[in-house]
Amino acid sequence: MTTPPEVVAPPEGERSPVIEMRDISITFGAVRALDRVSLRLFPGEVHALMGENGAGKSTLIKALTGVYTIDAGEVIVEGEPHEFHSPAASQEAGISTVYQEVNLVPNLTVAENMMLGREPRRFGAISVRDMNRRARRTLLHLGVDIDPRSTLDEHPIAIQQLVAIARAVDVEAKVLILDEPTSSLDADEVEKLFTVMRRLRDEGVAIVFVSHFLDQIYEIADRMTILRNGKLVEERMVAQTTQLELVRSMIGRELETLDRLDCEAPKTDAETGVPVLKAIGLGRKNSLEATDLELFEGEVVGIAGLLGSGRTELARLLFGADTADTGELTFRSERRKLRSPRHAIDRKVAFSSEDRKAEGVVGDLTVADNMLLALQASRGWLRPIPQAMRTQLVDDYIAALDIRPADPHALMRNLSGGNQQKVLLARWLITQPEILILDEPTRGIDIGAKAQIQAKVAELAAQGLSVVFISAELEEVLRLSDRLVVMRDRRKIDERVNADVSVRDVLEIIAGEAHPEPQAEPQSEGATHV
Amino acid sequence: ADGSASEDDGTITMGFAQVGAESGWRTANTKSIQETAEAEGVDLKFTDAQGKQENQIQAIRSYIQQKVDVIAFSPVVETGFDAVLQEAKAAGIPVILTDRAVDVDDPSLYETFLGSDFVLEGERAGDWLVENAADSDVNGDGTVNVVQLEGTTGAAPAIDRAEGFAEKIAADDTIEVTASQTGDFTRDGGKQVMESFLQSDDTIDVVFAHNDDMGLGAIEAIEAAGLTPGEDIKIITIDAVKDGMTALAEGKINYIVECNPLLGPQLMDLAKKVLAGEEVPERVVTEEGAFDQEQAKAALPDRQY
Amino acid sequence: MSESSSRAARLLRHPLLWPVLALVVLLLVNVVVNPNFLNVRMQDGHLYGNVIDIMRNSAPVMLVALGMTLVIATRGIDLSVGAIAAIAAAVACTRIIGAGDEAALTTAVMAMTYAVVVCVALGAWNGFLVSVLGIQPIIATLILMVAGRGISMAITDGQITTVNNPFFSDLASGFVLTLPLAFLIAIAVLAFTAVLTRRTALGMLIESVGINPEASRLAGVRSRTIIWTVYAFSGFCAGLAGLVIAANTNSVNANSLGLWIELDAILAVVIGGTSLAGGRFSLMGTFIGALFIATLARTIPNIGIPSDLNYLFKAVVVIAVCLVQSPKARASLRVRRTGPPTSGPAPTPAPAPAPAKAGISS
Amino acid sequence: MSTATVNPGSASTWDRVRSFTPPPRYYPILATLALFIGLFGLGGMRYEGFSDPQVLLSLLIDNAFLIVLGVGMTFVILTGGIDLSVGSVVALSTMIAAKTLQMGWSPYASITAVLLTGTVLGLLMGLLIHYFDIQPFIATLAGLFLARGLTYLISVESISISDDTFTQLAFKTVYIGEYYIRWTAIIALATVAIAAFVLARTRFGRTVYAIGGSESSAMLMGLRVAFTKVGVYVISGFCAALAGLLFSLYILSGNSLHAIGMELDAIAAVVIGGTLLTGGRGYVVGSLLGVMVLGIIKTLISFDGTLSSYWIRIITGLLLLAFVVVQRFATRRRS
Ligand SMILES: Nc1ncnc2c1ncn2[C@@H]1O[C@H](COP(=O)(O)OP(=O)(O)OP(=O)(O)O)[C@@H](O)[C@H]1O
Ligand SMILES: Nc1ncnc2c1ncn2[C@@H]1O[C@H](COP(=O)(O)OP(=O)(O)OP(=O)(O)O)[C@@H](O)[C@H]1O
Ligand SMILES: [Mg+2]
Ligand SMILES: [Mg+2]
Repeated sequence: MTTPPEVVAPPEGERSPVIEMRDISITFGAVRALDRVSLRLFPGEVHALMGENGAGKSTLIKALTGVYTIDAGEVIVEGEPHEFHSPAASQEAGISTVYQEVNLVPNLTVAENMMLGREPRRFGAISVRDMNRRARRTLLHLGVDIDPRSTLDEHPIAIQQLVAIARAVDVEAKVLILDEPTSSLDADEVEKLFTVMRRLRDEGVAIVFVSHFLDQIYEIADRMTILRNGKLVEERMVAQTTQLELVRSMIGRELETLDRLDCEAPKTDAETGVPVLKAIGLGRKNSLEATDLELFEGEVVGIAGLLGSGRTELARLLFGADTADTGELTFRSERRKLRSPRHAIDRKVAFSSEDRKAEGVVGDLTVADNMLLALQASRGWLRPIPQAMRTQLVDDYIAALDIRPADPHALMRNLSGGNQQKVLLARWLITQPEILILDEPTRGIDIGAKAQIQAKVAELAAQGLSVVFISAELEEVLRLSDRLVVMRDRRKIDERVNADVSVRDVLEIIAGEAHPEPQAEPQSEGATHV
Repeated sequence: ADGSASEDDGTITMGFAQVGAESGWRTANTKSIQETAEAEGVDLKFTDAQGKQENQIQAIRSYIQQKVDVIAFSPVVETGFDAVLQEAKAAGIPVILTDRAVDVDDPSLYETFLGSDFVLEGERAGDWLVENAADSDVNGDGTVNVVQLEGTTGAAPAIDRAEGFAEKIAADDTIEVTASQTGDFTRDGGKQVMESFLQSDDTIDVVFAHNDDMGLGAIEAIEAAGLTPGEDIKIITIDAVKDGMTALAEGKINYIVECNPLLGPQLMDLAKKVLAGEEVPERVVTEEGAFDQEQAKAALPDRQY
Repeated sequence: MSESSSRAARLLRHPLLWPVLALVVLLLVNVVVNPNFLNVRMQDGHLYGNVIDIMRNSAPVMLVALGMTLVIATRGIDLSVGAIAAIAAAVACTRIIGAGDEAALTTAVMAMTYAVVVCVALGAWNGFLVSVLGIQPIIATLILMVAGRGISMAITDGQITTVNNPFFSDLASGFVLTLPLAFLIAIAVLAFTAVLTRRTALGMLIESVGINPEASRLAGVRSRTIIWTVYAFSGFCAGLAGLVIAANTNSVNANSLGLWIELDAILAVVIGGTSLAGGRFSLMGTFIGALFIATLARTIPNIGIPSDLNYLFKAVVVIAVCLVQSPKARASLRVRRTGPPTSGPAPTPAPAPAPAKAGISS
Repeated sequence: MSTATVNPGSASTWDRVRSFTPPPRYYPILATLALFIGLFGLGGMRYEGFSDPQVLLSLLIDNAFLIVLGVGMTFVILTGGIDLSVGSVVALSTMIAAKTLQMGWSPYASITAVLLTGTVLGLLMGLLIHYFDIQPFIATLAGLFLARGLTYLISVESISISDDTFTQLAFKTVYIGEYYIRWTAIIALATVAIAAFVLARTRFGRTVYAIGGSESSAMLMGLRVAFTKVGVYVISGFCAALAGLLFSLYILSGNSLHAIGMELDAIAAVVIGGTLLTGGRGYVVGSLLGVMVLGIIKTLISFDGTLSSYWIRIITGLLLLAFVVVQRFATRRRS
């Protein structure tokens, strides 16, 4: 974990920065999101922007690219003071950006999403053939093998994220900004993204990279700027910073809870008890082949698999978010067909979706309303939650999950991505479920909070909560789960008690199944070409 | 226009494109035509244009396609029927206009026009007021202050009635229209506008409403203001539908100019004449009268609509 | 000192500030033209004056707009309210006429109850089309908008039906505690709606469904029931409005009763600050909006706008109100007044992009 | 599509035709088309003279203006907006044409004046909507009042058009065998074709869809949101003016009461044609079909001719209901 790859010394002194942001401040109402923050970007470097959730990373990026108007401070582009007034203007100046939430249009095709605004034309008309061909080529570079003519919303969030990246790297840019591009990607995709990033860096592109995965930072970044609470902490060379120093800079104190989980993961005897949830032959046309699953009280079942392996689909079927075509579900001893999420919620099942923007956040409501939504929905509209109880619950969870700003009346859409994720987690914990299905719950969550959430899950499991845990980060799945389900090509291929399974084992299980089927995921085949 | 089809099987097929069903007057008109057609064995094809000229033109065009013997319609507006009338002429189908005229360059495009003269109606209302000017100056200030409740802005009856009325009252310079506002031919509209007039002006002597409904609305507003309609404020309206006649007989309205909707018999008569190849006059004015309170009491029992 | 300035700042940011201001300005225009405009006197034991008329005349639009507010909050729209109002009036009037004792209190009550029940059913029908069949609201309610007129004409046989029932008439022309009964009914429905949505969780759930339907579904919100309820409620409100309109003239004209009232109601909702894209709604705003529209209707004859200029006047007023309400328009005005922004206070950031997909507008 | 390659020899054209399934995004349009044909067949069985191809051509002639309105409205609705002003702009256009011709302007000057007015009105509304953040419904409602008000300002009474160029254009028919069509219909179809091309094959068109999908994303993707959003209202204004010209050719007069509520017909046609009011999905060809469906419902009723005023409304509503419900079920299977 602490093996920083050798990095070329920064080209400081020799070359001047392509972009320099000096003493930038931005205020939203009473919130000072950025307070005299500076950033220097040199050509041919990967520059990591580090900080906790809500530190101001995304805001800094949006300030640079003209989404927000800067209150004070100046931006210097290639030696000249210059401020962008719209994303279009920054794009024209050679800044290509992937913003944090997938900002594509769901109703158009993948190819169109990639090429919008710069479609290849023939005789003045867009050439759909050329467009699709070019999109496909770019996608294949990233290891994504999908039909560019399919509409974007047919694809899971991870693919959408890759499409957004493909759109950004397809242009000739001087600066490439990637705000948490890897939050829902698997190791393979990340590796492919890094290959592309390295190539671009070598060509002289300046890259801004945001990620909460420290390993990724150490693998790819040369220099970094660390923010805390909207203020600049320092700028450092990655190679000269240990992880401990970095974390301390980011959160302002030592981090204790990081590696303490495996030791106290509770064990349950799955063999004797009655499962709280049992699925037999659960399946759905075109998305999941018949799958069996058992979940016991107090148990954490991790689901491992690569992108598109069907983990999300399984979770959705367990929750009734989609209706299953085949199979049956048994809750304790009650057999039940789930026709809508309500049925599952009535059986004390909770589900946090991987797509928080489309399926979680209710942006124009307050943090408090968002937190209490599921509980209120299950109580029915005639029984509002009493005021005292509201305040109590909301304040408790804001404190427990360290949500910032700690203001129950803040609008949800104004929260940073990671804090939104915490609110959504709180939404479900408040309902006191017996079964908790978490699909990528730590997506976009900073390192401190991730440990907090993992600890919380472990703690709840110890109290008897059953958890289904899905994450693109295999280590995390392994660390938390008592039992491991491995999926591939939309079906379950293996199941292990997680006492002695390692990441390598899981990868072998997945690879071992990889008969040379024509449909095999291209990602898993090209995994070694770095 | 030889009416060959009618000779084949003996029955006449008539396509009738009505304006709509926007008022009690209009439904009475429709009813009269439908009932007469049935009584006289005319096969009536009926459509209701819902107040839209384009619907009416489409209906007429479909009558041409269905090869009816004669087409009759009450134009939504006076202009713009040239093209479709030429198609009808080319197809040899005679056209009769009812209720409202059309404004075409070539008078041979239609056989005859049966209906009221809106300007004349306004003139009659004006005449009565001039004759009764002395009586109508209710508050005795030497001027007769009239407020006018107009019909739908831009509608032919509203324009013509206002014009006829204005022309006649010009003869007497004690009569003055002090306020005029559209009430859209509805009771609710008439009431709301009248309420406002009453609030801002307490010298109103006379209300002239372009139809009975607005007059009836005005009555409600006047009563709500604590005044007695027909005495404290005189009311003149046009149409003479049953509710209006009742109010007239009760003394709440002072004078109503009739606008007769019962065009059915005259229309069927004209249609038969046209198909038989007889000469018909270019303009047939419907027989209509006007009522004061005494005449209304006499006429009310026979009023059907 | 600082406390009073912060209170002023809070007032300046209050969402109802601009609608109220627009209403006040409109009233002022009337007073300038007619100094007696705001005068109110006692007559026959009740208050009488322009203001009282405005209250009474605002009742139908207010009622319809209250229902419309909730529908709009769920990202819907209800075009059928005018037709439903006409049906309510037609049902009530024909029932009153058909009853044994046309002038009795029970006749009026029975007829009105019957009419309102029919309207709730019609609203529920709209809700069924929208929530169960998933038809787009505008087209689902367009069906009843077209057919409903026909139904109400069929009920009255196309005739203007006049009724003589003093109790029915009181619905629009009666006074309680010197105030118009119709207005008090609208206020009562407003209060009822406010309690229904804000004292229960209904309001929050409606907003949640309107802002992000999919997230709400996954959170277990019964959006189907909510949408159904909201349309039924809109039918209820439209029915009441129809009764008030009919009572106002003691008659029903199936063809013109409530014609285009949906546009007025939507305008009232929007002037009140509720976005047509769904989500957060303001009942008080709708209340002000409806008063504004009734005042506007009174302004036209009061200041003597000729009939053929009515529309131009309305256009100017609507544009002015919208501009006053638009923060962007105000900001650009301010910039022009105070010169270039460099010297002034820190400019506000560009609005953050809405997280969810923008609906009709954002 | 990916099937049927086991035996290349037998994979005849017929097989490919048989196994062809259109992409789901075309389902609403195909359903509309199928239902339209169904309605036409129903009329043909019930009413004599209905199955005449001329009935179809007459539908095009009688609805030419509505088709053009629908085209403009499609652009606006695809961005997630709405334009309520189009009916009034049609009335204003007929009035400007009639008045200017009456004043002795050349027909070309008159046509230019009409198109310019509509375009400028559209531009104004677009600017209000985009730069002042006024909801489209309200901005265009103000536009509705404004255009109608201007119409009254020009003249309260209706004015006939007797200009030679106009009348010739209005009456000129093109014969296809024994059937005829008028120039207005051809202009309308040409508008549809141009609009379909613009939407499918230009950056402007694709941006329209992108804005409808997510305006904030489109903005972050650096697309020309302002230009496009204002642009669709300009297009709608232009189309409304063009529709107004077609309407004045249709009725050869200017009148302040024309086209009241026509915006609802246009919106209904667009939505029936499968376009989502929330934006981002739909095609102009669908709107053309939507207009034809509304038209054929009217034609069915006038061929029947036995319905009273209120049954006409009820039956229209019922047919509309049957149509949207069937269409809904036909397209539902995809999800
Ligand atoms: N439009 C807004 N209105 C008000 N506050 C905002 C707005 N946008 C961001 N903020 C606040 O600014 C702060 C910085 O947010 P930002 O999104 O930049 O964080 P971040 O560093 O990207 O965090 P994360 O890792 O969770 O994405 C947060 O406290 C957030 O609540
Ligand atoms: N709405 C959809 N329409 C068509 N295919 C879909 C749809 N949703 C998912 N799929 C496909 O189903 C497969 C399983 O997707 P799923 O989202 O369950 O994968 P996952 O294992 O959860 O991966 P991820 O890590 O991306 O969430 C993927 O190949 C995806 O392309
Ligand atoms: Mg962020
Ligand atoms: Mg997933």
